[in-house]
Amino acid sequence: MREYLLYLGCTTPVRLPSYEAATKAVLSKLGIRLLDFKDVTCCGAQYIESISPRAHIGLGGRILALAESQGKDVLAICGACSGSLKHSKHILDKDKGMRREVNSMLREEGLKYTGNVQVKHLLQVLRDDIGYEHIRKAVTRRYSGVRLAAHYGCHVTRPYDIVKVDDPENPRVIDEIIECIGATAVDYPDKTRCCGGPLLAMDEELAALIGADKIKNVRGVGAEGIVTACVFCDIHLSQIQIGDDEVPESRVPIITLPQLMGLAYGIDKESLGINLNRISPEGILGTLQEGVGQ
Amino acid sequence: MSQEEAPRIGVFVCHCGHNIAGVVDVEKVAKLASSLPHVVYTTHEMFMCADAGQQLIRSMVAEHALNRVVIASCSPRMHEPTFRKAVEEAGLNRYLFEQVNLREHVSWCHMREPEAATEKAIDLVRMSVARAAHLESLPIETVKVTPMALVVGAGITGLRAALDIADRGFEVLLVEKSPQLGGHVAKWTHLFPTGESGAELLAPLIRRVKSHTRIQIMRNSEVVEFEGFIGNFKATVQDRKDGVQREFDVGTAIIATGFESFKPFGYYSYGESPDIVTLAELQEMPPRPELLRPSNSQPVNTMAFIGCVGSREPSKKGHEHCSRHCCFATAKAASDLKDGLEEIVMLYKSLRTYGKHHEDIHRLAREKHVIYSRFPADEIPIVEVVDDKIRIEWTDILANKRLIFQPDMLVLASAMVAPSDTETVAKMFGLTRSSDGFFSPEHIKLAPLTTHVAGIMIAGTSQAAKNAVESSIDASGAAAKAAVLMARGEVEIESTLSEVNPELCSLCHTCITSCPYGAIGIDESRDPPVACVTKAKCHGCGTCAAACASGAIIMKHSTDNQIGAMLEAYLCPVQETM
Amino acid sequence: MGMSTHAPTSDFAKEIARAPGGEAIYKCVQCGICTASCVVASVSEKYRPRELIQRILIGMREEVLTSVLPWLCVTCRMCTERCQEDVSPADIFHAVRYVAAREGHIPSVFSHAVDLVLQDGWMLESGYSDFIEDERDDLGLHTDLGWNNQFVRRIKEKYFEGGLTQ
Amino acid sequence: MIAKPGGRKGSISTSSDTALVIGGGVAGMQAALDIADQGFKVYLVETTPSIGGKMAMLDKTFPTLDCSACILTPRLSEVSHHPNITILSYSNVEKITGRVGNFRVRVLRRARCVHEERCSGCGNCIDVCPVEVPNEFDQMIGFRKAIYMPFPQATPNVCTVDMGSCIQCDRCIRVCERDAIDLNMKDKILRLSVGVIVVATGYRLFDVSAYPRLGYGKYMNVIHALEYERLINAAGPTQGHLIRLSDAKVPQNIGFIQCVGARDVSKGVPYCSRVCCMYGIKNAVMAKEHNPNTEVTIYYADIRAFGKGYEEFYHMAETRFGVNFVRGRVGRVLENPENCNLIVSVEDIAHHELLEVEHDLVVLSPGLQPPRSLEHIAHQLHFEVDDEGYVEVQNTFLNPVDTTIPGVFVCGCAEGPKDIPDSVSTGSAVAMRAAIALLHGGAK
Repeated sequence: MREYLLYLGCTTPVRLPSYEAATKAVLSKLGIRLLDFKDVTCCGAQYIESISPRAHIGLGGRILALAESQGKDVLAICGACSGSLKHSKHILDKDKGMRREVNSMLREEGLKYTGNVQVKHLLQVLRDDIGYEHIRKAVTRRYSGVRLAAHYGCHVTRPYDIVKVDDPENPRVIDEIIECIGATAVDYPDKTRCCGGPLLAMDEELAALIGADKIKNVRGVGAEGIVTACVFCDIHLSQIQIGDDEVPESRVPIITLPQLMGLAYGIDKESLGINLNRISPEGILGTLQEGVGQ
Repeated sequence: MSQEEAPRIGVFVCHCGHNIAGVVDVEKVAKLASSLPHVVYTTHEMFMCADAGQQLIRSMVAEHALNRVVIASCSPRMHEPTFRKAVEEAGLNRYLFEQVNLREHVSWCHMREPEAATEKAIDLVRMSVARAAHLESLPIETVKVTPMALVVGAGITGLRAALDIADRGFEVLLVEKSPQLGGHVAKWTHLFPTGESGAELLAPLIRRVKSHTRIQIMRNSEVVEFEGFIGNFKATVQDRKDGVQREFDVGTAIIATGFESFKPFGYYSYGESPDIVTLAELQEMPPRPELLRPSNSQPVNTMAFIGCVGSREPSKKGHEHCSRHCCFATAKAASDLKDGLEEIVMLYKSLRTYGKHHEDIHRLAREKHVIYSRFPADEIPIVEVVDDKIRIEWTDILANKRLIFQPDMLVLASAMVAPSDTETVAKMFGLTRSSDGFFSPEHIKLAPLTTHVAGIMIAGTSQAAKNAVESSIDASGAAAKAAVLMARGEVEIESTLSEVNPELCSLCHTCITSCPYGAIGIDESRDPPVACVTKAKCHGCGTCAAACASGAIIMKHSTDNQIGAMLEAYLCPVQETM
Repeated sequence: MGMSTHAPTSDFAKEIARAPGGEAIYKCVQCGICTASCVVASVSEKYRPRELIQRILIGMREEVLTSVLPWLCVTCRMCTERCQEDVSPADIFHAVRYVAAREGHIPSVFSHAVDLVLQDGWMLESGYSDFIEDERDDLGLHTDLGWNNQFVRRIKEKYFEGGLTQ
Repeated sequence: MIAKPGGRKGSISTSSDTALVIGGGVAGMQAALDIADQGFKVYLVETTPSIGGKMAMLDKTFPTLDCSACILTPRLSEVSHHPNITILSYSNVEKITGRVGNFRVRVLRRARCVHEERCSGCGNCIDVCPVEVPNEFDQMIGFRKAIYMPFPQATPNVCTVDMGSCIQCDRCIRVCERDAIDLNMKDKILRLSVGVIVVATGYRLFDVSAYPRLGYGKYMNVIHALEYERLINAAGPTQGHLIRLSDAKVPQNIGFIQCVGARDVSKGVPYCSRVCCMYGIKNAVMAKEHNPNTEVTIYYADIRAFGKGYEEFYHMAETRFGVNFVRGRVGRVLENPENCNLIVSVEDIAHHELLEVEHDLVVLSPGLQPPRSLEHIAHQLHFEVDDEGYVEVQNTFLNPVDTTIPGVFVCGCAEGPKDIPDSVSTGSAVAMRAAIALLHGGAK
């Protein structure tokens, strides 16, 4: 049974625990064992990264070295974290000086980064370790006729040369999985564009405009929900729809990929934290066909 | 066939795809043509010039015993040779073929009025059919080609061309105005793409040209007279020092007179400071470990380039064209010099590093932190010289910012223009010039190296602004064109010449003075003497025939009755022509 | 914009080129594909990545370092993927942020977030309420997140000379 | 011009008086003519059914807007009627051994299932053929029969059977009066011995589907330049009517996108393709010619109008024809599902604006790349190619058309992107170098 250390990052466990729960539930169903990854720090994405690139690599380096010490690869479900850890690994693998610098800091903890560890994002594990075929076969309740839009998350797919997840201009993994479990994946304008989340702290107004634009595009093609694979995107795309001027029924439900899959695998709503979703995905759930497997 | 035999005319109307048929009702034209006198066959075809069309001509001539062929298609400039060949293959004399231009003269210029266009097409066809009835076979004239080529100009183009022709086994006369060989390229002391100097680069070529037994080099010399016709030109070359003139018989000529680097007085304070130089002047500055300011011989620390100086200026004659080589040359100069300099700013209007490896050099310049700054075409930089300091102010549209730079030295990438004596050369060789001032080729796409004067080729920067590599390619190409003529040994010339009828000539000298080619002389052998035409010199322009008061001159293939028939057919369509 | 004049220099571009992420700045040929692909530019008139890069290239150091613009990039890297000269504006702006930070030009949200990480080892210590603990409990998730807050001390003294709060 | 070619001498007899020209495009044709006119024999090998190359597919040519077929056709018949030139069309060079003065070449003559010497190109067989398949010559927009002639002026003017789509109904055989069709014809191997070789393999267009962001292949109204050429060509699939493929509407607002697969380091095509700017402008002008009220915009990074008369043409396009030029590369193309129009995002750099422009047709201007076949030939002849796959020359300045192998010369786009006049010049230039090599066995 394939094992991964699950790197949660700062935001998921606090702001979107349902994503964490659903991931664990679904992956164990599909034969992937996730181990708690404790004693780690923030990966340094965005903030530390901007102010001290070396500090960023330092943080990432320790997380990776810690994983090495446990002889396991790392699974990150947050787009920013997966991108950041992959970036740190990329630098450490090509820049010997930086590696020496980091290892000197790790020495007293008895840790050492040698490059002998992989960082995967959820989408890679689903496609490469499990495979579409298995994902399809495991289905016990198929969705039918529901039109869903995939949102990948910029840091999940770009820069391709470093993250190596999917075609950055035309990503398919989420769409394929949506189809595997019976729903209909719909394309929409500027699909690969950012949700605006990373700008939230710097300029809430712009962040909202960007998010609203994405919601508009998704609504434009008549999608009944947005499927995410990044905590920031999920939170932001939900958040911007919650507001006085917004009519609840015109809101597009945002649901994480593992939640969507979990339901198709007969996992109960509670364990998937469906009730915690800011915008109720009942409309999507309604299309589940009881007892129809593959 | 005898001229008495009754004319049997075939009329072929061409659609030229959509080009003619899109405007002119070709079917109607063909139908009407069939009702014209002597016409025994008419048709309309998609492409008469295509093999299928030519095949059709051959088979219809045979099938209907046609002895005249009228093709209503495009301009004779385009396809006369094609169709003449076709009728000859059909067994007719090429002068029994008549072409009507329904494209340039009708469909293209009357696109928006199809009815009127069709009417005009019908008139033109009717006229040509009438003329065709009067066409006569003419003998085919050929002339020998003297196996020696004149190459004018010994820059990289002239040298390359001379060497190729000589290696191909023909004699070459290489005439160079200046004392040394190598032209502009030889003067480039540094900044040369391959790193070496122009002189070093050309050395092997010059060595071979000098040592070649078939190449006769005349330096300090220029062609002062050039007359004759393809295969049989006479060139008079004069030594610029002692003024001694020599005559040479040559079969063909390649004009490689090159370009002149524009001296941009009136642009960007050129001439107001010795530290403002053109790119050419920079390239000719003596090579030194470090670049020194012309004004005070102090080392140059900061430098600016300005592009498109005297180039790409709409409606400024001789300066409208892009000078092609400058963008790459400045990028090369900047990347070469940057190592020794603090700052180089490249002011450009647009960037044309189009050629093989050009982008490498462009990228290299940027990698060395040469600053590229784009200025608006309609708001060029202001350059002032205030107490010996150069001050440039301009708007960088990329940063949307007003910039000021005070470089130790300013280099102006000035235009490649046609040399000042180009008009004289053009007149002497009978060449035409394009709006860029350089010589115009026979066809801008498919015949870039030949000219409208058979036997005379143009190559390198005498044809247009271009770089040394492209010039060198042209050189071999033009050499091939010359070699083809000399290898053949003889070529055909037009038989559409004027002829004097001695019985009617009163030797009034009108024709002699009116002939632009000096082709008419006096035949003293007769009594009384009469005017006579030197066939090879006659271009068949018809001026003499028109001028002759006593109607003593016949312009073959444009005889009075041929033209009269056309007018008659136009003015009185109903009436049968005799 | 106001047309105050500027004297072009490549010093700033060289400085950025030496900072991590800025290496490729000289490759930019100003084609504008980054701006055309930029989601932030699509909602903000003032944000023009291409223009910002040219301003770096002509050496407008002060203006760029004190500007908020470099901090607006969401690092979505659409520009990185599309640039035909292999330039990554996102990484160039990271380099700019780094240089700006060294001189104390840091937007408060950034310095605040960094302070939190350097102090707690992660960002949301304060946000991790009992209420959320219960939520995790209901989901069958462990409530002790077990963050390490020791290593950041070393990071802090090595890279942040005792913190950012200027 | 007052002179006409005179009676040609027979071929000069030297150790080897024969040249092989690989590729029958405008450059290869020029090389063949200028070699043959000097009295040498020439084999002109072309892989497609007809010589003429890409130029035969073009509608008009810049900067004079000459109709491409009109100026090319005389060359086609000149080549086909030349006593010293043997056209081997529908054939491939398989193997080359030997050295200058004595190359041995194995040519595969693919079975065209029509006897060239018997076929008169009357086309009766084409009329009766029941099979219709997309026409490569029309960039798959139009259709051709299973027995076909790619274009009216095809040279040699004979039909070719595409056995891949032929259903062997024998209708063509029955209708052919000259008994020229033989569906059982087999490929033949031809062994040639030649003194020199001219590589004129031309170019292939960059595959624009490598840019998902530009929507080619996804949106019907995003087409590439060569498809556009066929659409505006009188002999093309729409008889020269410029229409949208989605709904046959006449486009009122067209956008041309430059540098697609050129000057793109990340796509492995770092260099400028030299011709795209000019053919882009020409295509824009043609749109205006077809319908003066059309809005036409060109999106570019730099306009590279460097050739003779090009800058003047560029200026005319802007001032007289009213073509809009926007400096800025396009970020992405989106489709408006309601009307299948396309929305282009671009920064108008000169005016400091970010634009979203709606067009009803978008034409991509692809860059040029060496054809795959060149790799094989380079391998056979052992000459060097650059990192992009184009032929390297011996000395850029002194021998710009000589490859690194004696007796092997290169012209046209095989050496790098070139426009027509530059290709023609190189064609004549190789003819000169080849003739010398034939005389001296490559000594010079």
